[in-house]
Amino acid sequence: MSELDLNDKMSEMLAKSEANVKNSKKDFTRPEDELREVVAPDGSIIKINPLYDYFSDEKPKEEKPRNGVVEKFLNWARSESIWVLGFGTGCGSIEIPPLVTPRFDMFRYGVEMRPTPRQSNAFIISGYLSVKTLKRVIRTYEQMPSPKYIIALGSCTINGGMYYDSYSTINRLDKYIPVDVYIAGCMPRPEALLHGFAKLKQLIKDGKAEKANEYARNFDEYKANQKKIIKDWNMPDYNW
Amino acid sequence: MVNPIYIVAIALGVSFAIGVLNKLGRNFTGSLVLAAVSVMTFISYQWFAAFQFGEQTAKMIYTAGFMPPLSINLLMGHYEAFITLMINVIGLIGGIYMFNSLKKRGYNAQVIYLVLLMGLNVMVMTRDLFNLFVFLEISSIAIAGLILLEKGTRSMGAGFKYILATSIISGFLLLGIIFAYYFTGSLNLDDVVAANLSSIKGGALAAFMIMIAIILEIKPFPANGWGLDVYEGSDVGLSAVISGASATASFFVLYKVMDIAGVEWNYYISIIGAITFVGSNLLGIAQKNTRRMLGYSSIGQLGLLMMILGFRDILGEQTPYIAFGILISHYFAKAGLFWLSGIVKSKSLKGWSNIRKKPFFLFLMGTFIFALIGFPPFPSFFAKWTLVMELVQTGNMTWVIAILFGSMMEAVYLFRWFGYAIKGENEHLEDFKIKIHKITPVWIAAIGLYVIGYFTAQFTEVGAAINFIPLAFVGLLLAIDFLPVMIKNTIAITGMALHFYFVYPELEGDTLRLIFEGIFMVGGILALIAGYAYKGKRSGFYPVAILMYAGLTAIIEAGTTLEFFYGWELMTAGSYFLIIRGKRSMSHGLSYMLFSIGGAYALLAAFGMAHVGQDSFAMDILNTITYIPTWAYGLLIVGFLTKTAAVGLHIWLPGAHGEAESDVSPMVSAILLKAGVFGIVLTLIGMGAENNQYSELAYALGWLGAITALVGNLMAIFQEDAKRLLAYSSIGQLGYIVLGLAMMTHLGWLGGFSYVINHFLYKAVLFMTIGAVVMRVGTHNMYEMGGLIKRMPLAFLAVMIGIIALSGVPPLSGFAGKWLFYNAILDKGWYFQGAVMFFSGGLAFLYLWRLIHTVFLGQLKDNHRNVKEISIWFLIPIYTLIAGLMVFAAKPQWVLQPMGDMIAQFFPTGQLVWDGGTAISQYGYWAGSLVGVTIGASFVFVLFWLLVSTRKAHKVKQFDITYSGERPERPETTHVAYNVFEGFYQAMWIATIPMVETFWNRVTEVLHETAEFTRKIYSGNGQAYMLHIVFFILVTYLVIIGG
Amino acid sequence: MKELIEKLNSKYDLQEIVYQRDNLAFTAIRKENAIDAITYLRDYEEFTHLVMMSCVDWIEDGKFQLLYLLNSPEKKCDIGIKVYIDRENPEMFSAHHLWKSVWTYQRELKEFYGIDFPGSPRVNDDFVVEGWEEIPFMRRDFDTHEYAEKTYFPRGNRKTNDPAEYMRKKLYPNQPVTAKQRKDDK
Amino acid sequence: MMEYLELGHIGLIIGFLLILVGFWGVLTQKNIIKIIVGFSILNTGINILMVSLGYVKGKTAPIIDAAVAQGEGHDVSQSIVDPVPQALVLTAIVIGFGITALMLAYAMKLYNAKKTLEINKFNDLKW
Amino acid sequence: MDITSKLIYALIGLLIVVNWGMLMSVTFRKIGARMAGRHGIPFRQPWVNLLKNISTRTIITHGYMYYLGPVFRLSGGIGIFLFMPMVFTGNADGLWTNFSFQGDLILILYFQVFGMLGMAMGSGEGGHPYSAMGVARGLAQHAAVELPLTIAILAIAVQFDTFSIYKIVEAQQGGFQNWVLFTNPFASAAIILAMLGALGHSPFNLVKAPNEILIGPATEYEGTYLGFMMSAGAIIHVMEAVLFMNLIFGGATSWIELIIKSFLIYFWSVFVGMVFPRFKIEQSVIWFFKWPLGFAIIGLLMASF
Repeated sequence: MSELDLNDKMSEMLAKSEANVKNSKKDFTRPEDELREVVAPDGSIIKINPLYDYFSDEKPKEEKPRNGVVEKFLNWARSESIWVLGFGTGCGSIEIPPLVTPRFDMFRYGVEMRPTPRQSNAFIISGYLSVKTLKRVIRTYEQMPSPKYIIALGSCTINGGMYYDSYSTINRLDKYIPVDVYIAGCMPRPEALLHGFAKLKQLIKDGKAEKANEYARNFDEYKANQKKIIKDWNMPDYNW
Repeated sequence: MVNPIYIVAIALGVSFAIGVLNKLGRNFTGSLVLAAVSVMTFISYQWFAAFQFGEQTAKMIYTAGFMPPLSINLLMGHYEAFITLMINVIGLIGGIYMFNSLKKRGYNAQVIYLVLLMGLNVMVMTRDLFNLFVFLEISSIAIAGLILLEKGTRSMGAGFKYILATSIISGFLLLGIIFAYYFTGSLNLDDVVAANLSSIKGGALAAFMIMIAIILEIKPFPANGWGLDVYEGSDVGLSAVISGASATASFFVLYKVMDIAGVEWNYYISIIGAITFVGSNLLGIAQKNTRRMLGYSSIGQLGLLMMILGFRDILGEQTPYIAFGILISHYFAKAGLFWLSGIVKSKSLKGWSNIRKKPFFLFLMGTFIFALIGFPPFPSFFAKWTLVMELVQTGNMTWVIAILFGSMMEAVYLFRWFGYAIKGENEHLEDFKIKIHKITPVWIAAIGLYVIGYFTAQFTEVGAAINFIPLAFVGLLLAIDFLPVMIKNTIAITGMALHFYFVYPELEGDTLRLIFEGIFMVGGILALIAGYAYKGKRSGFYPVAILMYAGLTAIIEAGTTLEFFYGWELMTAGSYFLIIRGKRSMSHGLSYMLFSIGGAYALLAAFGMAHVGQDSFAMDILNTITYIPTWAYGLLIVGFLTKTAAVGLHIWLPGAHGEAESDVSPMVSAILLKAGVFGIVLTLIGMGAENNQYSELAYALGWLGAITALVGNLMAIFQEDAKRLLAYSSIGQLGYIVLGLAMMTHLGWLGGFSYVINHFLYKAVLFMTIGAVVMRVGTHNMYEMGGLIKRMPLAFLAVMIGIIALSGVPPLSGFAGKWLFYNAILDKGWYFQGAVMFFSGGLAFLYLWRLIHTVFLGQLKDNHRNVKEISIWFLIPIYTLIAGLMVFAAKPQWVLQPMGDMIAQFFPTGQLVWDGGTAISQYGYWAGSLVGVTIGASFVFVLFWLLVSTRKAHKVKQFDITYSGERPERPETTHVAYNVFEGFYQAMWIATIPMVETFWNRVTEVLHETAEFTRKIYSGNGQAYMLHIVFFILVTYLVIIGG
Repeated sequence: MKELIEKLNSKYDLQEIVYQRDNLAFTAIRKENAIDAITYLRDYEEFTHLVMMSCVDWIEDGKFQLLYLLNSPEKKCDIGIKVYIDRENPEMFSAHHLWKSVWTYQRELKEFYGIDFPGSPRVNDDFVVEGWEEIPFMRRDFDTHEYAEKTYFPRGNRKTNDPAEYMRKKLYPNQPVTAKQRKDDK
Repeated sequence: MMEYLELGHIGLIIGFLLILVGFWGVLTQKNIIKIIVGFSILNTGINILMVSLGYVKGKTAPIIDAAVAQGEGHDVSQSIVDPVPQALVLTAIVIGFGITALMLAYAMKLYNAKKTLEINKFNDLKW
Repeated sequence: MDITSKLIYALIGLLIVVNWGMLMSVTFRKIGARMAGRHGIPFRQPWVNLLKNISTRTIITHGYMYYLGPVFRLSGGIGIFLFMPMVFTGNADGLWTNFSFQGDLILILYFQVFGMLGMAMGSGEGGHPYSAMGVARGLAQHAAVELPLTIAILAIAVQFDTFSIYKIVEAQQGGFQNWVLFTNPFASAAIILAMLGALGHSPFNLVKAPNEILIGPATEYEGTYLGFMMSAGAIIHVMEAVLFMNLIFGGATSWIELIIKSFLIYFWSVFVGMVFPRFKIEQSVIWFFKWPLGFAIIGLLMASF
C-alpha cells in the first residue's frame, strides 16, 4: 500500500470514528464490520455483511440426555474426564497453575487443561469479569461442545466482590451464562478449586450438571442480558 | 529462347527511354520500369526453366562478334540462370514495393534502379574480369546514387561511407585484375583460371587482390561497417534489394572467381566466412535497432554461405543443394523482414509490439524468422541438416561447432525480437497503415519460402507428402482462424483422433512407441477438449497446438534421423508459440526457444556423428555410433535433457509452464516433456540397453536425474504461484524418470516408465484443474485463493486424487513408481542417488499439501464467494484422466505387465514376476489391487462408523473457528498461505540459491558485454571503415601469403 | 534545573513553578504555549523521553489538569508540564507528532475524560471499554456505583465488613479487644 | 641510367607513389573534399600503373597511324604496346570520373545538411 | 490361512494394539508426572477420555474434507497395522502377520503418510490458522526425518537384500547378536535418532507445540473426531515402535516380547522428551541433517561394501 493510500485510509478512519462519536448512542459498528462490497474475478459486485455471512448463527437446541444407565455411565466418564479450557479471565487465573504442581496435582482427578474450547468441557471463570472479557467468554463458552460446565471462581463472579461498584465489571455471572459451581473467596485457594472440581464431578454424576441445556432453554433471556451491557456486539447471536 | 544479352539491352533501352519519355512529360515511367523488370525476369526464368526441366546446356554469349579474350563474353548456365532469376524476381517485387518511393524520387531513381539490376545481372553472367569490375562499380554507383536521391542526412552519410569503401575495394580489384592480366595476358576468367594464376610467380598477389576485393564486397566481419550503415540507413526497399539481390550476386561472383585462387583458398574463405558468421551474429545480440540487426543477420548469413563455398571440396556434390537452401531462405526471409520493417516503421525492437494486433503480420514475421534460423519446412532446415551431416561425416566437428554457435547467436536476437513483437510490454503502440503494394511482396516472399521448402524437402527422406499432411492441416486451421472456438476445436480434435486411428495399426506391437504416441495423442485430445471452455475466436491457438502435436507424432513415427529432427523442430516451433501465448511470457518464451534450439543443435551434431560411416539415416544408426560415441551419446542426452528440463537446463520451464494458458500448461508439461523422455529412451537403447558400453554416461545421467529431482521439488516448496509450483514439480518428476532410465536395468526402466504414464496422468489433472481454477479466480498466486473447496468440490476432489497419486501414497498409482524405484535402487546399487530421490519424494509432500491447502482449504476469500465450479469442459478431461489413474491404481498389472514385456526386449534380466495381481521382485512384493481393497475397506469401515456417530453434526461457516475468544476479521488475515514454509526455508535456504540461473545470466551477460564492446569498432566514421578494410586486407595478406 | 526553568520562564511565561527535587520540577504553562514548550524541551533541551501523560479532574475549579512528564536521559532530570484546560469544553492541542506513544495516551484521555485532541490518530477509537455510552467514566461527576447498580444486576443485601474485625470475631470471639488493636484499627 | 630505368618502370613507380599518396590522403584527411581528392590521386595512380604494365620498351602507342609501320606481312602488334590496358584505362577513367562526381554530389548534399565537411561529423549511424 | 481367520486375528490384534497404545500413552504421562513428583493421571484415563469424547452431544463440521480428516487418520493407522507382520512365528503367512502379504516395507513407509496427509487436508478445511501452521511444521520435520530414515532403511534392505519385513525379522532371529542394532550399529543409530522425529515427542513435538499453536492440526477437532484421532494416535505410536522393532531390534516372537520391546522403544522417545525442550523448525531440520544423516550414510556405506 502506498503512502498516499495509507493517508487516505487514515483520514477515512478518522472521519468514521468522528461520525461514531456524534451519534454515539446507537452505533458501535467498527469499520471492518460494516457492509462492504468486493469485486469478484468476473467483475460482478459481491455484497458482504461481515456479521452474518461468515457465521452460522443458528440457535442452540436442548440436547436430551440418553436413557438411564447409558447416560449414567457417560456422565461418569464425563465427570472423570474434565478438560478445562486454558483461559484466564481475571486475577483468579493465577490460582490455576498451582493445580498442576506436585502439591495439588489435579491430574489424578482426571482434570486436564486443554488449549482449545473445541476440546474442553469445563470453563473456569477466574475472578472478576469485565464487560470486555465477558464478550470473549461468551464466544468461547458457546464454542465448547455440549455438555459443558462453568466453574465460577471467586466472589467477584457471585456479587461483584470488591468491584461491585465498578463501571466495567459485572456483578452476577449467572445472569449472563449459566454457572454450575461457585467457589467463593477472594481469592479461593487451589484447595478450594479442587473442592469445586469434586463438587462438579458429583453434580455431573448426579445428572444435575445440565446447564448447557438451561442456556439453550433460556437463550433469549441470556442473550438479552448479554446484549444489554455489550453495546458493540459484533458476533453472531450464537457462536458455533 | 531469348538471348540473355537482352536483359542488358532492355534495361539500358528502357533507361534511355525513360529519360526521353520524361522529357516528353509522360508519367508512366514507373510502370515501364516494372514492365522492363518483368521482361528481364521472364528471360531469366525461361533460361532457368530450360535448365531445370529441359535439357538445355550452358550457353556462352559473345558480344561484339569477337571471341574472348578479345571481347567480353557472358555465360548463361544453370546457376547463372537461377541467380539472375533471383535477382530479377527481387528486383520485380522489390520494384513493386518501392514503386511509390521511386516515383517520389523522380525518374532518375527509376533509371538508376534499372541500372542497378542490370549491373547485378551482368556481374553474374560475365566471364570477363574487367567487365566484372565495371559492373561491380556500376552497381555500387547505382546503390550510392539511389541513396543519394533519398532525403535525410542519416542515409546520406551511409551512402557516402558506402561509396568510399567500395571505391577502395574496387581499387584493389582493379589492381588485381591488372596484375592478373599482366601475368596471364587475358582478362577472360576461364583463361585466367586455365593459366593457374596463383602458381605463377607474383600471380598469387594478383589472385589475392581479386579474391580479397570480392570477399570484401560480401562485407566480411569486421570490415563491414559501411555495409551495416547502408542496411540501417537507406530506404528499406533498397536494403531488401541489397540483401536479396546484391549480396546474392556478390556471393555468386565469389563462387565464380574462386577458381582463380586455387584450392588452398577454400580454407581461408571458410575461415573468413566463419568469423563473419559468428562475429556478426554475436554483435547482433547487442542491437536494439531493427534494421541494423537485420543487417548483421544478412552479413552473418552471407558468412555462412562463404563457409559453404569454402567447404565445396568437402561437401562435394551436396554443395549446390546446401548453398541453395541457405541462400534462398536468406533471400526471401531477409527481404521479407526488411519489407516488413518498412511497413511497421518502428526503429527499435521493442516498438514492434505494435504488430501484435495484426496476426497476419506475426505469421509473416514468424515465417521469416523460422526460415532464417532453419526450422522445417523451410529450405534452410534441409540445407543446414545436410551441411552438418556432411561436415561431421568428414570429421570437421570444429566447423560444425562454429556454425551451430553462430546460428545460436542469430536465434538469440531474432527470437528476442519476435518476442517483443508478440509479447512486448510496450504501452506506446503506434499504429501503421498497410498498403497493398507493400504487403504483396512480403506475402510473395513468405509463400515462396513455403513452396520452395516443399520442393527442397523432395530431395530428402521427409520429402514424402505424408510429412506435409500435418502441416497442411495446420495451414487449414490457419485459414479458418476466423471461426469460433467450437468449430475449430472440433476440427482439431477430429483431426487428431483420425490421425491416431490411422497410426495405431502401424504402432501396434511396438509398445514403446505406442505408450508415447498414446500420451501425445490421447493427452492432446483431452487437453483440447478443455479448449471448449474458451469463448471467442482464440486466434492463432489451434494452428500452433496442432503444429506441436504434428511434431510430436512425427517424432514417434520417424523412420530416419532426419524425420525425427524434422518432427523435433516442428514440435519446438509449435510449443514455442503455445508458450508465448501466455501472459508475461516474453522472456520465458525466449529462454525456452534458446534452450530448445541449443538442444536441437546438440541433437543435430549427434545425428551427424551417428551418420558417420553409415549409409542410411535410419533411426537404427543411433544403435551403432562409432565416431566418438561417448560424445555423440552425450550430445544426444544433453539435447533431449533440454526438453526434460534437467537441472542446469531447466530455467526456462517454471516461467514457461507457469505463465502459459490454462489448457496449454498440461500440454507443455504433461505431454511435451515426454518427448524429451522418448529421446532419452531411444538414446539409452542406442547405448546398448542392457549391454551398456557407456556406464560413465549413464552414471552421470543418473546423478543428474537425482539432483534434478531434488532441485525441482525443493524449489517447488517455496513458490507462491500455483502453476509455477506445479512446473517445478514437473522438473522434479522428470528427474525421477531420468534417474530411472539411467539405471539401465529392467526395474529402473519399469519405474521410469510407470512414472512416464503416471506423471502424464496426474500432472495433466493437476495442471488442468489449477488452470481452470485460475480461469475462475483470475490469479495464479496461491495466497490470493483459499477455501475454494466450498465453491468447487469437484475440482478439489480432482486435486486431492492428483496429489495423493503424485506423492506416491498407496493405494493410488504413484506408489507403483516408488515401489519399483526402491527395488531398482537396490538392484542397481545406486543407493545414494536413490536416497536423494526419496528425499525429494518427501519434499513433494510439502508443496503438495501447500497446493491443496492454500488453494482449496483454509479461508474462502471475499471476492471468491460466488465463483462457480470449474468449467465442465475441464471436468470432462480431468475426470477421464482420473479414471485412468484409478484403473492404474486398481489393476497395476494391466499397465505394468505389458510394459515389462516391452522393456524385456531391451533388458531381459531382472524382470518382475507376476503372481496374479502381486508383483514379486527379487527384493519385495506388492499386491497393488489387494492393497487398494484393504485400504478401501478400512476407510469405508471407519467412515461408516463416523457417519453413524456424528449424524447430527452441525454445519458451520468459515469464521466459526476458535480464535482465542475473538473472531477473525477478514479471510485474508486468517488464511495461512504466504510463505508457509518459512521455518523450513531458514534451514534449507542455502540449497535454494538459484545458482543455475545465475550461471546462465552470467553467460548472457558475458555475451552481451562482448558484443557491446566489440561493436564499438563500428564508430560510424567513414575513414575508420576504410581503415578496417585496409587492416583486413593486411591481416589477410599476412595470414595467407606472408604467413 | 533552575536555569532551565528560568530559560523556559523567559520564553513561555510559566505560571507556577514547583521544585520537587533536585532533578524534578513541575511547572504550569498556558495551553497555547504548551506544545511549543514541549517541542522546545524535546528538541533543544534533550528531554527526549515522554515518561507519561495524565490528567487530573479539578471539578471544583472547573478545570482539567493535563500533565506531560518529560525525562532527559542526558541530564538525568525530569520536568512535569502542567496544562490547565477548560472542563466545559475540554480540548487540547495534540502532541502526537512528537512521540508515537502520545497517540495512545491521548486516546486514553479521550475515553477516560472526554478530552478531545483534534488531529490525533485513532483518538476516537475504543481503548479500554468497548461501546461506552455514558459520560466519560473517570470524570468525577460520573457515579460508578449508581451506574453499576443500574446495569449489572447487583445482588441485594450486600454487607461490608471490616476484614480485621470480622476475622477477629470469627476466630477469637471471646477475646477482648486490646488497646493496641484498637489503635491499629484507627 | 635510362638503361636501367625504363619508361614503364618510371610509370610503375609513379603509379605506386600516387597510390600511396592517395591512400594517405583518403585515410588521414578529415575533410571530405580532401578525401575525394585523395581518391582521384589514387585512381590516377592505378591508371598510370595500368598503362605502365602494358608498356613494352620501344613500342609505340596502339594507334594505327603513321607512327606504326604498316605493310604486308608485318604484324602490327609487334610494333605497338599492349592495347588492352590502355583500353581498360579509358574505361577506368570514365568510372573514376563517375565516382568522383558522385562523391562530390554527396559532399555537396552532406555540406547542405550539416554545414560541415568534417567526415567525423557524419556518424549518426554506428555500432 | 484363509481370509476369514486372518480377519479375525487381525481384529484381535487391532484391539490389542489400540489398548496397548493407550496404555503406553498413560505410561508416558505417568512417567512425566513422576519425574515432576506428581501422582499423574489414573491408568484408566485414556479410555475415559475416549468415552467422553465420543459422547459429546453437539458436534460441528466444517465441510466434507474436515469430516474425512479423522477417517483418513484412523484408517491410515489401521492400514499400517494391517500391513505389518506383528509377531514372528516362523511362518510368513502365520498367525499375526495380518495382511503383510500384500506389501512390504516400502508400502508401510509410504502408507504412513496416508493418514498424515488426510489429516492435514482435513484440518485445513477447518480454516484455523494454527492447524495450517502445525501441518507446515510437521511436513517440514517429516521431510527432514525422512532422509536419514530412508537411508538407514536402505542400508538394512541392502544388508539383507530384501524389503520384506518378514525376511528382515527372520534374518535377525537366533539371539540378540543378530539384531541389526549390533550388525549395523550406525544405521541403527540413525534410525534410533530419526525415530524421535517420527514419534513426535519433545523436542520434536512442534507439530502440536502446546502453548504455542494451541494443539496444531487438531485445533478445530472435537468430540468424536478427537476420539478417532486419539485411537489412531494410539495405533500409530505402537506401529511405529513395532516397525522399528522389526527393523533393528529383531522383531518379536510373541505378544509379550512385542509389548516389552515396543515399550522400551517408546520409552526411549519419552525419556528424551522429558529431558529436552522443544526445537524450532529450522533447528529440528538441521539436527536431522547432522547426526542421524551422518550415521545413516555410514551405515549405508557399511552395508554396501
